[in-house]
Amino acid sequence: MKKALVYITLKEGVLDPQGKTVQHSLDTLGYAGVKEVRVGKYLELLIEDEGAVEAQVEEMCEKLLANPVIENYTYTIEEVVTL
Amino acid sequence: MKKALVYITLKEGVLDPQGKTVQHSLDTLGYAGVKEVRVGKYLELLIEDEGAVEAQVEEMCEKLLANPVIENYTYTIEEVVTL
Amino acid sequence: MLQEPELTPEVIEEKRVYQEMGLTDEEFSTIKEILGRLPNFTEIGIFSVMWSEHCSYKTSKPLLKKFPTKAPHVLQGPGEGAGVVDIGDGQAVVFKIESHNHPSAVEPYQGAATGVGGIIRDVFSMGARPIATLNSLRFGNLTNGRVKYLFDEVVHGIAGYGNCVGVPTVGGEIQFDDSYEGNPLVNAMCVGLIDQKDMQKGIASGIGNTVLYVGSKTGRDGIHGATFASEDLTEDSESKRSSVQVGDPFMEKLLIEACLEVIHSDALVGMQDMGAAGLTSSASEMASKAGTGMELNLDFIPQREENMTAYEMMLSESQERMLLVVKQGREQEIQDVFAKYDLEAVAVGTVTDDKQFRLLHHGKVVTDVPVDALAEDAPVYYKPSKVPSYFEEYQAMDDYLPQVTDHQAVLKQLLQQPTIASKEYVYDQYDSMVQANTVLAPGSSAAVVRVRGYDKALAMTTDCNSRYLYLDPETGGKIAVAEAARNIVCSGAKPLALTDGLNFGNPDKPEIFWQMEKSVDGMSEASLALNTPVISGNVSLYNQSNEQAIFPTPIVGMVGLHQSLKDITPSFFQSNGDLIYIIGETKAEFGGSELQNILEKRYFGKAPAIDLTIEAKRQNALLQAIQADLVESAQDLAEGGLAVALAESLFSEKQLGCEIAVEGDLTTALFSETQSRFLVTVKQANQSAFEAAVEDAKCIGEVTDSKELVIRHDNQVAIKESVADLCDLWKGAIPCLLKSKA
Amino acid sequence: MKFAVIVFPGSNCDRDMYHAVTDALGEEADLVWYQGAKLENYDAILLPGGFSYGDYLRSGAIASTSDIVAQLKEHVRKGKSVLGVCNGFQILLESGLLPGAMMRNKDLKFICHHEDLRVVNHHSMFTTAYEQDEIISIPVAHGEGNYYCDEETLAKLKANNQIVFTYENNPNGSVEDIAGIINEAGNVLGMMPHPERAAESILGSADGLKLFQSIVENWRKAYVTGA
Ligand SMILES: Nc1ncnc2c1ncn2[C@@H]1O[C@H](COP(=O)(O)OP(=O)(O)O)[C@@H](O)[C@H]1O
Ligand SMILES: [Mg+2]
Repeated sequence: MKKALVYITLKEGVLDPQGKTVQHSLDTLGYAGVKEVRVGKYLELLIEDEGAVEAQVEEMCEKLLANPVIENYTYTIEEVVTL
Repeated sequence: MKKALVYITLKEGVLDPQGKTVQHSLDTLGYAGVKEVRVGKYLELLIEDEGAVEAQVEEMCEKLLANPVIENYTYTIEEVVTL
Repeated sequence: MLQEPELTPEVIEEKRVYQEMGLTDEEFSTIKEILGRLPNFTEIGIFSVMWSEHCSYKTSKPLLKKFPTKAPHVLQGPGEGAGVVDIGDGQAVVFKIESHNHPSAVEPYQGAATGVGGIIRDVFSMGARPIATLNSLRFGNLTNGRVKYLFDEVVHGIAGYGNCVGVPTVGGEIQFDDSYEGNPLVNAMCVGLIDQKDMQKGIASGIGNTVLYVGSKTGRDGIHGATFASEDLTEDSESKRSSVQVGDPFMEKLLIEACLEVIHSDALVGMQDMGAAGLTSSASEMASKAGTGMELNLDFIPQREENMTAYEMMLSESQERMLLVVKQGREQEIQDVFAKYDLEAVAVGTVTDDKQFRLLHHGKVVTDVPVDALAEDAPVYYKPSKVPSYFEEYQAMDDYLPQVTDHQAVLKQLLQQPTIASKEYVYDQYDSMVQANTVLAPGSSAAVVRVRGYDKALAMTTDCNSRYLYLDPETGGKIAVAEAARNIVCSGAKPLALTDGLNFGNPDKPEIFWQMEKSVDGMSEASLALNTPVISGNVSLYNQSNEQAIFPTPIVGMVGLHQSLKDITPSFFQSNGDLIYIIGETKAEFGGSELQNILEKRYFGKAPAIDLTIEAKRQNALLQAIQADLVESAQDLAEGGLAVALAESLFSEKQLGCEIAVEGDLTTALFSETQSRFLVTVKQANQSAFEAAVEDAKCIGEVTDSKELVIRHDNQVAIKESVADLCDLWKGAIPCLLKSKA
Repeated sequence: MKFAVIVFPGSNCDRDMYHAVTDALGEEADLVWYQGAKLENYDAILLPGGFSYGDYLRSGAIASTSDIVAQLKEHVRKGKSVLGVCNGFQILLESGLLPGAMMRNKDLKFICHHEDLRVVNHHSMFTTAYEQDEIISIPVAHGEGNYYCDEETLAKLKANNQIVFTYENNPNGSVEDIAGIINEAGNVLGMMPHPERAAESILGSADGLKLFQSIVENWRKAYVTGA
């Protein structure tokens, strides 16, 4: 078993209304030091290891998990240690 | 300047309708090896460093960024190198 | 982003850089003449967006002039953010339709969402509270994986934006045909309500007055969106992805509330949204309309990204931005209102008397051009037009007569055609009830929204059967207007006026331009005949992908007025024992019909004929019968003919059935798409009064409580089906197609 | 009786709530902007539906951090009533005035239509005008109405009779078909369906009116001498 950790973020220059609103709200709460917030997604996928997990994850990101028009993605893959 | 990377995940035991749907779509696309998907949030915060950034991030997670009833959070803090 | 050194005027001319921006050699020469010098980079950018088809209507202007636009009840025709119609009691209804086709083809969620946002801004910038939106969508066939994705995401985007801003999405239509496969259509219509005394205009009058900028900061998104909308979609479109704009419905909601508060201040002179071509078009149009000039200092423009150039700021299409002109010295009052909503209203310029559009950036004049050259003096083209050979071929054909043996099976098949099938999957995702005024929600012929506090309501609909327009654009154009009016009348309202969304292929092709001309002719004639002038609209051209043009699709958005709430009439059958009438005779007309689609997988022959005098007469008679309380339910006959209309009239929670008898050719009686027909139910007690009021109505049967649809022909049962079974097929069709593997 | 309808940035059912109270119910109400508000003079507080702060981050999360929530808590402590509908319910959960949390609907889609609800507790101050187990038709309109709480909380809700409304055909995946719950003291009700959209029969149902009538009736009994 492998675990893929996928991070999806908005491309630079793409407006992030959610991040902007969160930043504003943190400011109101007294955290004036927070200059920018960007909100993305974090996915954990549990995958049966039949080889080629990395290539599969890459494909899944392209096809479904991320929207390549406005989002970037990165991922790392971990071994799942079962006892 | 510091950058806080905040990862918010659903607690174990809390059903994740979004994760289930993603897993189902991946299955339909032919990725039968994907056994489970959990969808969380990934936030990047740019914070002016006046000391105590870590304590601040902890507080922000508690107060606003995560909902302790259903979510866990972790974070890492990086130095932002400006040229 | 790296700062490239800006191209010099000489290089722009020499390398014909303007061509990449969509300007022709002749247009460039004209600009040189107007300025008496070479334009710089910012200036040429400004001209290119203002003279794009999307902003200047350079090819469609001569056609738009043909539309009837005046009537005593029209308070504002085309030319402002939206049209305005008197509805009595000092109130008015404001509406317009807008397309967002190309952005939706590239990024369907955001494309559709920002389309909704844009049309809502057009309405509240007039000072009206948005009370409803509708949307008219066209896609390829749902068997294609990419089409499914586009469909789902467009719907999702409309819901995501519309639900959040709190304007109910009350209606619309969706059709599926191959011609839209690479180029879907997403047209959104917004309806607003206003007290006539609050009407605002987008003008910059009063020399010395201050220009305020409100809303989202300007980023590099959507640069050249207007130009993008004025080209064919190609493989290349993918690489123009920098054009994608992201909507912020929360910001829009704050803007709605703040702007509607600000209109009550006499410090406000004019207000306009920044739509296509952003700051450039809103600023220059406001000045041009007022006969003034404007000077903006770009250093003050709120910017989201660093090191933005004048060119980028002026061409950005960042969403949720408004431009206001306020009286000099009274800026603070206006700024205070916005501050309540956490919005900053920033002074960015002044109104001048020299009719120049002047921009300063970093202490330098970066643009200085005559305002009128941008707006009013844009070039106008009279494109060549040519009758397409397919049209002549179709007109010469014998009438198409379909061969059907199993009518029951065909009815089931028709009900499952995506264009006819239930759209509940879609509208269940829309908040159709927020504002608590929706009387008839999606699913009825026309949506009905009451006017709170008065005994009146507004009916609204969008319609366009583009198959008929493909076969015969003039007839099809008439039908589009007539069908919209029929839907309004069936709901019990009097049609008031219309807005049109003209979606066509590439007008440089003479056959396409011919389609445009003929469509507009047909629509104009019908608007006159039905007394529904055109008060606003939108033109979207170059809708084709890989050389295939869409069917001509001039969408009609229409609004009508219920003189009393008691006139509101449902499209579903109401009670056991009510008599069922068909108004208008039926001929064998199958060109462009859904039946032809099923049997032949293509459209050919003649479109159904329409006689506008008869249409107007029947609509009047039906409306009077409704107003005289003689009608229980009313529906027009459209795709799929009588059989489909009967079935749909039974798909409600009332659990009814019906039994009718038809004569003549069975296929014609059941499935023909002859125009100007209605299906109406009447209480038995009102039989003679109704028959006296509507002369060409014929009783064909009765509503029953059998929960079965029974159709007799020649003393035999031709169709007998459980209503629940038919309803399952009708409701399940679209979800089923979406689930099936591509 | 005087109602306050709290308006947050992004609330969009505030006017609907206001009209349900003033036009349909015939009581007094004010639309109260969330900043600078004084709640002492109101007998009942209504938190309307909509998308406060665009539903960004989590629905109701940002609104629940605003200053007015402290006043709301004081109002609740005094035993006065609070009704949160849809986004209002989400705000009550996020601020801890009600237990549990809201998740995305199980099909991940926004849903808008009438739902049949069962009144499972007609003893609350919000439901005395209904019959026990009465089935009522009230519209839902939400994307995040999938109520979640852990086993322990659920056991408590049941033991204290805090579940007030359940769905007959669960549309969103909520635990135990829960559509609305009250706090332990019984003076805070949160529900996803919109009673204010069901206050006039011309809009399809007037079943929501009895909820508002219950509030008024019980307030009169408690506070108006001789009533
Ligand atoms: N097809 C049309 N029929 C009638 N009026 C139209 C049509 N197309 C555009 N108009 C009118 O021309 C004006 C400019 O339209 P448009 O450029 O779409 O406005 P905006 O920049 O506000 O989106 C509007 O008043 C609009 O109603
Ligand atoms: Mg406009």
